[in-house]
Amino acid sequence: MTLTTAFLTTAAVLVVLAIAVLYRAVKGPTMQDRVIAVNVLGTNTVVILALLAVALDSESFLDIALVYALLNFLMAVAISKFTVKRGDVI
Amino acid sequence: MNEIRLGAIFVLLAGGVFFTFVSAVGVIRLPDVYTRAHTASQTDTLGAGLVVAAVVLAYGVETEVIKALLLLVFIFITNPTAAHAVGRAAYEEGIEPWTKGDERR
Amino acid sequence: MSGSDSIRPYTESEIIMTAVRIVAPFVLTYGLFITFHGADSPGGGFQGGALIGVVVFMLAFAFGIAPTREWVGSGLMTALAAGGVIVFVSVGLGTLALGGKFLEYGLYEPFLGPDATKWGMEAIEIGGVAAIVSGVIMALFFLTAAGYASQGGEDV
Amino acid sequence: MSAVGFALAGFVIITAIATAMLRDTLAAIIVFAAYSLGMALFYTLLLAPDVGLTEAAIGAGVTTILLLVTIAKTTRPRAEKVFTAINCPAATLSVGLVAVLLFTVGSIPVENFLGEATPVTGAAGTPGESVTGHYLQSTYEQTGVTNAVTAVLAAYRGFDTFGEAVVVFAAGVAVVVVLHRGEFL
Repeated sequence: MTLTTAFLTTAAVLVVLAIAVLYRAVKGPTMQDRVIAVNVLGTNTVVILALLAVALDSESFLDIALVYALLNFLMAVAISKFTVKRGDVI
Repeated sequence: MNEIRLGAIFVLLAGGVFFTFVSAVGVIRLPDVYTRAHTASQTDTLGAGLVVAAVVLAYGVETEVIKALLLLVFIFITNPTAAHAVGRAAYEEGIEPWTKGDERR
Repeated sequence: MSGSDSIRPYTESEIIMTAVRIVAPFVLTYGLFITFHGADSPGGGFQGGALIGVVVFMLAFAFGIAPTREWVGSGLMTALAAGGVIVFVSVGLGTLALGGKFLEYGLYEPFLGPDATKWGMEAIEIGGVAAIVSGVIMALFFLTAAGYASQGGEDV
Repeated sequence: MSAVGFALAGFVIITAIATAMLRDTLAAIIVFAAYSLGMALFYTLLLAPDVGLTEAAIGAGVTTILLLVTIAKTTRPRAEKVFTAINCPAATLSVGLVAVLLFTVGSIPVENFLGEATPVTGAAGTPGESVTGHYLQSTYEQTGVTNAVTAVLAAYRGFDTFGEAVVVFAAGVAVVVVLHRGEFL
């Protein structure tokens, strides 16, 4: 098993796990459940991008991964500041 | 690439996949928002950190390793903060924590 | 900290503010990096400008939208958006004035040296597209957050 | 098509259907963010990192937050049910459209979805071969930049980019006018 195969296999497993977490994003009874699920999905995406950067030998994927890691945080903070009761963002 | 480094990469990848799997199971199976936020912040951060550490090792001493290291640092800063924000929002909204005997939500 | 009966304003969390203080300067630097390095790696004016706009979103969500709007200022956003269009147009019209076609960068070689095409592209990517996109994204966010004003610019 | 590609295609399709079906607007926005995560990964996997970066910056960051601020200022419809009822004619139409589109892209070599030998664009035998080959070969000597995408956007198709930039500016001005604001507040 070469290193490239190992990284690609890990990426495939992480995508399957992401699909599983999607269940919580769609079903989640409260908004916070959905935000948590999307946050986990975002972390998985970042990790998959980093893995593909090594496996496909293109360092530019790391740029995208870095952008994603930062925007994922923004998304979670923004949605959690949207309070459902008042329907407002402070 | 020497044998020790290759072995370390495989171990880190296996550990990362294991912890990410645990966090996915937790997010799907745990009963309420707070427990899910807990698994999302801790287990998922650890899993992602281990896999990115494997990526850092695979790059070795190239210049690209700086981006991978930054990724590691920012995952460790942003992920728990996001979970904190979500948990706080759930508390502000008045969602009761799950206790033993309650129905699963 | 109970208060489940009454709706209180969302008080600021020290943890989020600290994290944003750490992360925001880095996002700004990274947006500038993507903008300036767009010629040799993925990215360019559009993506970099969007990231620079996102910095303001981050600050707004951590420190409140109204203070951030006052801190950024209406003038900066107008200057970025309108100034970007002006830079783009003047780079394009400059080649027309030199007797060429619109955006024919090669005509700048007497002034900028043999790399004139590269410098011309950098000018419209950095001074044009990135400025327009970042200014408009900030403006859209603050405008939407401020909401509809009935007449004469007053809040409803 | 590799395992990663298939799994990702499934992910994108599930999120797209869920976004269309969810009744709660906020939930749909959150799932749409997940959709854009998958889409950015997809573009990156197809070796289009510029598009992937755009999708990451705009789709995940800006769109989600602008939509969020918009529903904060308007209303958020509430409902007891999680999913909307399926509109049968519309669903049939969408499925038919997707089927037609799938037939038209039959010329894309799908086995090259992920792999070392994937040509960047315009593989031998495809209609785009001569054009893309020309850009990829002569970009550096003609413009002095190494990223062919930036070269095409800013030099070869500079006038189109000028139009796009002005459209973005016009969108900002239009929002100012629609919201009855006197300035970029």
